[in-house]
Amino acid sequence: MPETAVQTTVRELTFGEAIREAIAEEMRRDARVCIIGEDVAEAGTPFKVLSGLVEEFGKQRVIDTPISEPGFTGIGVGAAMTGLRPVVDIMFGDFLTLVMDQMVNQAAKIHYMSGGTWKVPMVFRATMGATRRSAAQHSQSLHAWPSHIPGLKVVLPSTPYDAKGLLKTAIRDDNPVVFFEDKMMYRLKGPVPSEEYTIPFGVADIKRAGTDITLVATSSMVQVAFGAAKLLEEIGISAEIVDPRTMWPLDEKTLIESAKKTSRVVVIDEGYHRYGVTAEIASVIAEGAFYNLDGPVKRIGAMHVPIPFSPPLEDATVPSEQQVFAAARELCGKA
Amino acid sequence: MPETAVQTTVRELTFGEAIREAIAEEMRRDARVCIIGEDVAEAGTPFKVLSGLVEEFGKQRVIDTPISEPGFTGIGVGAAMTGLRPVVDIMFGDFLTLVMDQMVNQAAKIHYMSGGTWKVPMVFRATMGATRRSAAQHSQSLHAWPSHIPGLKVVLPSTPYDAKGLLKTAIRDDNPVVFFEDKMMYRLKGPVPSEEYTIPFGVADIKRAGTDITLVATSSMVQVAFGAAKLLEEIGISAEIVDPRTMWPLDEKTLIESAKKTSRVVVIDEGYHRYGVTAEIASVIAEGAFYNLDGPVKRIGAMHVPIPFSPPLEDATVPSEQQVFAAARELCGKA
Amino acid sequence: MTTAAQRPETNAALGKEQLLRMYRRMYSIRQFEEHANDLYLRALMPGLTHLYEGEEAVAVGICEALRPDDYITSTHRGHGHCLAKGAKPDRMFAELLGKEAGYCRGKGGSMHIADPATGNLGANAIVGGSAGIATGAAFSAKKLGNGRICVCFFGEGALGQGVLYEVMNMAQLWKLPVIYACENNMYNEYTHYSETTSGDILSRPAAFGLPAESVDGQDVRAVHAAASRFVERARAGAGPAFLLCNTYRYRGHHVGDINREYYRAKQEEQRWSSERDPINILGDWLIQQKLADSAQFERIQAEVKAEMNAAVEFAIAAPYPTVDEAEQDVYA
Amino acid sequence: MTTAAQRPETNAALGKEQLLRMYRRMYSIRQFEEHANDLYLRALMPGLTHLYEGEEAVAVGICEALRPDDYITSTHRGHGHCLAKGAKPDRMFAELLGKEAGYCRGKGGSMHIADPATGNLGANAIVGGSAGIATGAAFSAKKLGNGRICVCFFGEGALGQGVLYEVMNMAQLWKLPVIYACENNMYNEYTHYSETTSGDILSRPAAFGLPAESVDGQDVRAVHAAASRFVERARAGAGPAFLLCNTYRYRGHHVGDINREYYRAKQEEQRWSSERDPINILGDWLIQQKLADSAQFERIQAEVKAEMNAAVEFAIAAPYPTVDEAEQDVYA
Ligand SMILES: Cc1ncc(C[n+]2csc(CCOP(=O)(O)OP(=O)(O)O)c2C)c(N)n1
Ligand SMILES: Cc1ncc(C[n+]2csc(CCOP(=O)(O)OP(=O)(O)O)c2C)c(N)n1
Ligand SMILES: [Mg+2]
Ligand SMILES: [Mg+2]
Repeated sequence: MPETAVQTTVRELTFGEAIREAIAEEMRRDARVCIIGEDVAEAGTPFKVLSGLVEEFGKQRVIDTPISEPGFTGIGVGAAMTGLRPVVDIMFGDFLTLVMDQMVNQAAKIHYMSGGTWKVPMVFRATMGATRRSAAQHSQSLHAWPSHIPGLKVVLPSTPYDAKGLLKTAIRDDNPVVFFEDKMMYRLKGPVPSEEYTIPFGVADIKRAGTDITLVATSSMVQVAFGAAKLLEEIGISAEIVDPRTMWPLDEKTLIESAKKTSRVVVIDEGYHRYGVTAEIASVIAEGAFYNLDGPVKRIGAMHVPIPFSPPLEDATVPSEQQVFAAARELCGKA
Repeated sequence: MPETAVQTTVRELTFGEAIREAIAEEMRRDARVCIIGEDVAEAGTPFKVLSGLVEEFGKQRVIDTPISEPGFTGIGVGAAMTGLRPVVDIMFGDFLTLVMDQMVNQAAKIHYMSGGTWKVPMVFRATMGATRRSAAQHSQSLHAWPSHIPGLKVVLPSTPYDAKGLLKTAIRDDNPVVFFEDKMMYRLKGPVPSEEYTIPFGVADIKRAGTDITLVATSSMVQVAFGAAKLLEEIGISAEIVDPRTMWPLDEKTLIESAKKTSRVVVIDEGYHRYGVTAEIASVIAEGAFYNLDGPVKRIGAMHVPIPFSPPLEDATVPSEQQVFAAARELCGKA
Repeated sequence: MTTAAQRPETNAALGKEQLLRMYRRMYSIRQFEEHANDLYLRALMPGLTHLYEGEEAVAVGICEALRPDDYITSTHRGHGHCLAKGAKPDRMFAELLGKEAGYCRGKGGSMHIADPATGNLGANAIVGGSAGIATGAAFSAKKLGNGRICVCFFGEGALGQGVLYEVMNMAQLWKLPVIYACENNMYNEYTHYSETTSGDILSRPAAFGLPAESVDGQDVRAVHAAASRFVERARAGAGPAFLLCNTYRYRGHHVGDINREYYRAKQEEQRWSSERDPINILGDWLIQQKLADSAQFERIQAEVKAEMNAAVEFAIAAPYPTVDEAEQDVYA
Repeated sequence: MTTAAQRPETNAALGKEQLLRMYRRMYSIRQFEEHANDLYLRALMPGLTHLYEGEEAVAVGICEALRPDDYITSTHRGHGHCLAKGAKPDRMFAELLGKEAGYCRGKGGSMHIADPATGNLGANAIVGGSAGIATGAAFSAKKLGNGRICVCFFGEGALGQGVLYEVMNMAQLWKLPVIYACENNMYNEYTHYSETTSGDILSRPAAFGLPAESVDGQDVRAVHAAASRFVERARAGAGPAFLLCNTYRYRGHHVGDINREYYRAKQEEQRWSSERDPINILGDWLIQQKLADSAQFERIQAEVKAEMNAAVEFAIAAPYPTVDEAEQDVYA
């Protein structure tokens, strides 16, 4: 039974476990890697993603901070410049609002402003994603902001496999990297080989091959795209799912090639719709595949409202399979 | 000589004077309007835009603060909720990094989170714009960030006339409005009638009519577009210049109509190129005018690098007439 | 920093009626929170919520010193402040369940209840996030000369947020009528405050020139006395103050925080609830002073229970907002 | 908060050589700034710059107490810190003019000079913006056990930024080897600090548990003595400290701030420069102590002037970076 034999060699890990494993491996490999954030030690974060790390690496490397996002992020910047490689934990991505100065005016610019003399090798881990009934200040997906800033790299993994490989790359990168984890995916399971691997930045992944339409999707929207692809398949439309994986560097080539092949594109992301990352991705494709497109690039982001608490309202604000399905069907002229 | 008679009734004011006049008029009209910020009183801001206001309205309404952007912005939010209409001064737009929590998690969301019961009528005035030799932390144009946030309105005036009319509208608006002033335009002169007027949000202005190509330009880039239009005229290309004036609400209709008419579009903005406002504007046009476009929508933003100090480098990072001209010429097949 | 001995007991003359109202309010909060927990356990409440049980004397003691038109700002652990300032339990429960009848039409949920009618500027899910708002409300009150004051409630965890120091500085410079009420329940989520707080807490506001006192947060009369002095002072134009209320949360950081032994001992929890319960402390004192008897308490308890049961039923029966409401209230 | 009387004079034994080096350094800074102003007036310098004249004793007194591999962070008014830590004037001037030979290849300009070779983590144009970085450098030094310390220079205006209190709290909790050096030149741009600063400055760090002292910032020996004690203490693992240096900037907030009478009187400026000049104070003392004579000073001055003239000429003659360099150094 060779089939089951193959299955047993590939472990299944949750998204959260993959992240923990990536950090643990890098901390074992490199003594300079440390974790800074609120309730990261014994509590292992409210999401339990870091559970066990303080037991292995000690309080000297897994550092609980006061509730001082600007301050401890700034400490992370200084520590990164002077020999450590901090992984700074921003419990809810909504709190990025508090660290934009340290991230954008300091971390992102120091290498450039210093003429290339100082480096800032640090990772900002931040959560994103709605539908946790956490309301407007604990549910945002603000990755469009750092994506706009030269000097930062921005990562949005969509599977446990990608999360682990990309996070290891992030920790080894000599630049500030902002790493977004959809908190609703922490329990999502997927294959993660036990062998060491990393995933390079700037390489989009074709999560599903198809011929009729390209669904560009980020983070948890890849799952939504899979759902839509199934529905599309039922009506004879073959959807290709492309996950850019890093917002910056952006793998324009793969996006444009897929668009040229299918001639139709829907871009799906959980950030607010307006001036979100779908706009950049759609523009890049609309320009790069201009002469091959059969219809306009459609964008689906979160409804452009603060995220409401009430479940029926909140659910309505997040892109859904049905929405993607309808947009794709219409683009394919089957509406 | 009726022509000169007409000319004398229209005053010329600088961009800075127009802003001061807007605020002064609103402060006279409405005792609830006050100014909060660093060095806004006797100093009248480092750009002297507010000179004279403390003399007229007193220190009770023109309030010098400590260097505490998060704190005084938060005070502005609370004051706006409870009966005042503060105009909060963010000396350099780069310092928006420090107030994103107050602006985005508080001001923008309070009306919504409270189910429509509390209102936050306040204006954030922030500068933008490079080429002042102020380097990476004093030159950014970060308007893409608030434009991404539901609950905020975002204004980028390009002329003294627009600055005055839009700022008066901003002060009268019951929502938080972020108002960006290009500091390199403060001395730009233009006609400003002495009669009272306001300009509604969400209405783009066709700054120059044309037939062959649409140049969508914001803030100081309108001047750049005018320069390019002149160069284009010399080679027989008639450029229409459309200034959206407000990033949100965005006048999609006028943008799309112009694009349909000319069938070619270049979007120019001084924010960083990637994930900037040009992406949203280009996507909206590429979708809305899809079947009328002769070529892809071209975007020109600031070079995607932290803004360098050295003059030849800094100048190279900002969109130029020549760049716009070249892009437009190519789109028109005259390259 | 004055000590208790130096202070005149300004509420010595607290009437029996007011004392019983405070008792009722504390008991209402306790009952409200029990129901909230129950709604969570019964999977009727979306998401999580942060309970105020054990801390009732702080909200009640302070809000009893306020006028109805005075302002408060609140926190993620805000039900107590909200009720103490006069909000109705039915609309609060409706909000917790995300219903249209809630204070925020279901859009805010537990962490964002706001109510202009009772001067409640809103709970806030950003730790320290309301410090600016509270100071701004005091700024308005001063400019408009309407005699209002504002109380900014926050947990000791918010001492970590720099914005607090920024606004205390301005409040003192401008003599704004704002009282910073720090609820020290000893834990920032799952971390003891001693691991996150250097130096002496009261020295911090004092460094900015604010009068600062600490008070037994389990003794509602003591809280009320201290708050009343600061409220009077602020209303008289003498500026801001800082009140440190030492207290304890009986339950987890939120309703889902059940296994807490990795960060605090069961005995500690038991000691507080058995020896330092604010409702019992007031009740015992009232009996001792012969201002009330247990029958009176039982009557109050029965009334509150009936009110809370009805409120919960109202909320459960209430409809959700319709989906089109998601796009309403974005702009005024 | 100890007072001067209690302190041992740890630098009583300051050698003549070191004293003369401090004299030379202060004079170098003065000359550097004169040239910077001149370059501005001659329209050879792009943009504006913030001059350190009058404050020289602060940077020199503190940096003389540091090891070459210790760190500093600096401000928009950073030339003095930079020179005091050992940077070369020629590359500094080149940076001020935006030339390729500058410390930042022209990309940073006056407000962003940084130099790993001298431990200079960089000037910072965000007021308070380097407080985190400095504390982080101390965090590294402690974790890596390399014995380094970090000095965070900032103006009294940065006392308005909350992040400063956040990092002082952590520095004290974690006993980090960082010294917060507050340069109180009495003005936040065009506003007197008394309008922006409530309470007592030294009480602020003290509230977080940091030892805090104030010192005459015009007396380089006093600055050096106080700094040395804090440096020793930090290096010994006892944690952070706060040094308040009272000083004055002779010129405008920046080179373009010429008409200053609306915010400060000419007499005040004259009093400081005539009575409280740090170079004269040290010079007079050296002569009085018979450790130097005016011929020695003249020689030093002539040497410094020659060095500065050459440095300016170097910078003027140096080429600009080529335009393609704009896209370099964005990522490491
Ligand atoms: C800015 C910010 N950082 C982190 C959090 C996550 N968080 C929610 S409550 C909390 C602890 C708050 O502790 P404290 O202020 O003492 O209030 P308590 O919960 O004890 O009432 C934390 C860290 C948050 N909501 N906001
Ligand atoms: C966050 C921030 N706010 C405002 C400014 C504008 N600004 C530059 S210097 C300055 C005054 C700084 O005063 P102080 O800290 O006392 O330093 P000094 O200039 O007196 O040396 C201000 C307000 C800034 N650079 N950064
Ligand atoms: Mg607490
Ligand atoms: Mg100063």
